[in-house]
Amino acid sequence: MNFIPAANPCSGLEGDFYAQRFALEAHEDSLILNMGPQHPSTHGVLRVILEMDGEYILRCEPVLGYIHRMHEAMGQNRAYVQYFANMGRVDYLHALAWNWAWAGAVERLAGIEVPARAQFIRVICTELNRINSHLLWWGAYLLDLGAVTPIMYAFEDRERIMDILQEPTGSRLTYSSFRFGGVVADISSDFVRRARALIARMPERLAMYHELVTGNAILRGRLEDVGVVDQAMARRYGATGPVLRGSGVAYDVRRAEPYGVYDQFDFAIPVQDAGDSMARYQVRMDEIETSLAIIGQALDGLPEGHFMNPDAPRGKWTPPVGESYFAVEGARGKIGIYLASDGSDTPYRVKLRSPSLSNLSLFPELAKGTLLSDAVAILGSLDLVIPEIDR
Amino acid sequence: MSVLTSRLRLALPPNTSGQDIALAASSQDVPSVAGRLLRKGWFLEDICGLDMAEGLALLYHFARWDRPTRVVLRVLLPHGGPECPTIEHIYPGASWLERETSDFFGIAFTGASNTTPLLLAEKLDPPPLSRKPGHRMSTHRLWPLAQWVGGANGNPLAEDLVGDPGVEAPAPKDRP
Amino acid sequence: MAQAHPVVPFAHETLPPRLDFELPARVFDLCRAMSLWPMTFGLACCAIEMMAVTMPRFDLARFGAEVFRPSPRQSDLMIVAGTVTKKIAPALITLYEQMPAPKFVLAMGNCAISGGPFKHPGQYAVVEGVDRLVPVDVYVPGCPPRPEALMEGIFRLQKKIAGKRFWPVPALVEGT
Amino acid sequence: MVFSWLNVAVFVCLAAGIAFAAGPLGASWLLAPRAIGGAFAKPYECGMEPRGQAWTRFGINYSLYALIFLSFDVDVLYLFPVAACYPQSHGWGPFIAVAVFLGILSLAIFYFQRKGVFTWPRRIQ
Repeated sequence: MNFIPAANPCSGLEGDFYAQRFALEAHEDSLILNMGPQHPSTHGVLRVILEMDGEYILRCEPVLGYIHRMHEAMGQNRAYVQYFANMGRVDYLHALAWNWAWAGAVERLAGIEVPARAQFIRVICTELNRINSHLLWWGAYLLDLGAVTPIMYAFEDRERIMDILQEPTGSRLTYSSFRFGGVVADISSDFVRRARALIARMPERLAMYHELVTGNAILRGRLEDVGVVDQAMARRYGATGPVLRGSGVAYDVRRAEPYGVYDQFDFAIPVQDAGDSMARYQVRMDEIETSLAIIGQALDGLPEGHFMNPDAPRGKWTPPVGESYFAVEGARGKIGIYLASDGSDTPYRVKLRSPSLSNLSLFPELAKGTLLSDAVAILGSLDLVIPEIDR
Repeated sequence: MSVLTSRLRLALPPNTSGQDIALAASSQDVPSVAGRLLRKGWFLEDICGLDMAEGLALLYHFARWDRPTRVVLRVLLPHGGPECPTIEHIYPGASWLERETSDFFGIAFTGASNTTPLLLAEKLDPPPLSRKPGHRMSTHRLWPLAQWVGGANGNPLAEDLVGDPGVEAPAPKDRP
Repeated sequence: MAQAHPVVPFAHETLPPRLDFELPARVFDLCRAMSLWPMTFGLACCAIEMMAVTMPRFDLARFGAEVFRPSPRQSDLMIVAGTVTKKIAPALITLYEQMPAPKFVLAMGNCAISGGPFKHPGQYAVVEGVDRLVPVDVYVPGCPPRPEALMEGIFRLQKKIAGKRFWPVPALVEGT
Repeated sequence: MVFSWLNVAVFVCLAAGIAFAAGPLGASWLLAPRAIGGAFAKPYECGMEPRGQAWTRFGINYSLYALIFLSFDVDVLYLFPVAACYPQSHGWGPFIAVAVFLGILSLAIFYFQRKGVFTWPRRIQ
């Protein structure tokens, strides 16, 4: 089947399969451009084929799969406890949320109890990890918009949080330290002291970030009413997380489907109504404060006891037959794991619901007709992690 | 009691499954069920393929913003040529989920605007997540008969979900 | 269906300079070693550790390699930070061939060295090691390697280019 | 021809200028290794094979500066001789001539305005 339409003589540069298919409906003299896999503003290997009329995007189509690492196929031939290693690498910016989703799905299926202290440790570590993810998003987003210094500040705070989390989890990024029935290691008094020092220090750091960046006229000019998402559109695309809360819907899995001990804390869910990139920016910055509040309350109420259910299964183990679905609020949105078990020691089917995939599916409709620089601002405001999209 | 619910079967999965209501439908009814669920305010979480002994099962998970409930729509497709009508004209977010499921299970979604592989470099045969015939699990083990409540006709739960005999879902051609 | 190019190793060679003298070559090698310009080619988790190396705490700028160029035309070091899948292999080869000579490749992380945690029998998407595609100068193991490990990799590359290691070897610090 | 050291200085500076520009180019042409073959000559587009040539019709607002240059700088060029001999002229004739000349050239500005060269809308349909 010959893909090259006569309308656009290419003389030797036909592009690859996706570009040719995309060019079938292209206008006469529009430019087909690849914002391709290796691009500074796609935060990984996302490829977007753009049809450009000068500076404006007429039409665009994201092409995925450049970092597809077979997580779901590996789920079918891994023992249950071995799959935690994958969970640390699906979304390495908020790995503990995926750990929690996997631990929660199996605990719900097999009915494993999690002691109170382990629940609190999970909350503290996951919220610290969420702050880390938002800090990296903040630095990288402003790097996309052209401000080079904020990422230096963000990483300085990130390193502090990574030092704190390194002790109970053992790694900096790809955490796989949750187990069915608890966590791998207890948190020491040194961890608690350092976490309290962090909570004391972060508010004035955040005040400096707001003063340095949020009030900046250029940032407001670049972000306000760019990529406006209304609620109907968010529902049709299944967007969740800060993207949805930026459009005025206070949907947060920690409040909507409470898991662990989240119902014991009172925390506000930051919501903005404008629905544009500035609103999503504001929601994520407020979420850092929410996470700090949760950590403070969790540290105050940290009970004594086991950090791991003593009679929880270890190593190779066969759960009962059945299926279970567990949803967790990740930094990017609603993480869901559907697990079907046939009673053998490897899962029958593992389905990973990636929030970034649904958030990215908004992009073609948002970027239609905008300037290329605005499209980069929209892409950054969706806070994407490409390996989580490609799984 | 609309015509649609008479064709659906209802199941109440145990609370260990995190799913509150399960509707079993034939593949032709998927667009109309999805259309009514969208009108009722449900959003599509994900589309999950399952390679079972009786056939290729498709699970559509729907959830809501205001209530912590989850509805799963189960569709069983024959192993030979699994086909299912697309719902991308109702839920545009489903377009990628369907392409990914067709990558992994080889299901053809009729009426889909784009059928190129989403995640794979090229279509693999056999599809990566399909299992060998001997290792497939029976649907009766995963969804035992005890869960099935029977026909969805007249059942209050199903009625409030998809019972509204309102306007049928828009035809696949006119995209929103 | 016409798909990504077949995974063919790079088809390109480097001609020596027209005037090849010993002294200028050694001077140039020293300059190249002291100002490596890496190309931003972060694929997955290792990319975050690659970013962390250039940030204030680890500060690769002290060793001359902090200018991360987005385009291969202006870079002489390709840090493959992450998993190389079959779908991106042709792009990786194209990028390598588009870098001007002299160029170097640093395989960062187990995925780039040998497929890492995603290498298992029956895997269909990962190229097991980037040295099947392009010649690799330095391998930095780890999943992800700590920023110090990447800096050690940069030092080893500088030693390979300029023939001498300029920075002290960190003594193995006991007990702290 | 009267010879003076100024001539030598001029040529020396000229040679220095040429050497300053051509020197690095020549050195790199001679001393640098060369990468050839493969996709080296292909235009770089994020690792992908580009589609179509860049020789396509672009919007007018890209040639904004060329048009503005044309309408302002070129006519200033012609105003130099006018400025030289305008004081010696008398009557209204020369004034009207210059006004007509400038009027025609300023028509270009209205054309750009009408064509939307100065406006960059945030979003187009």
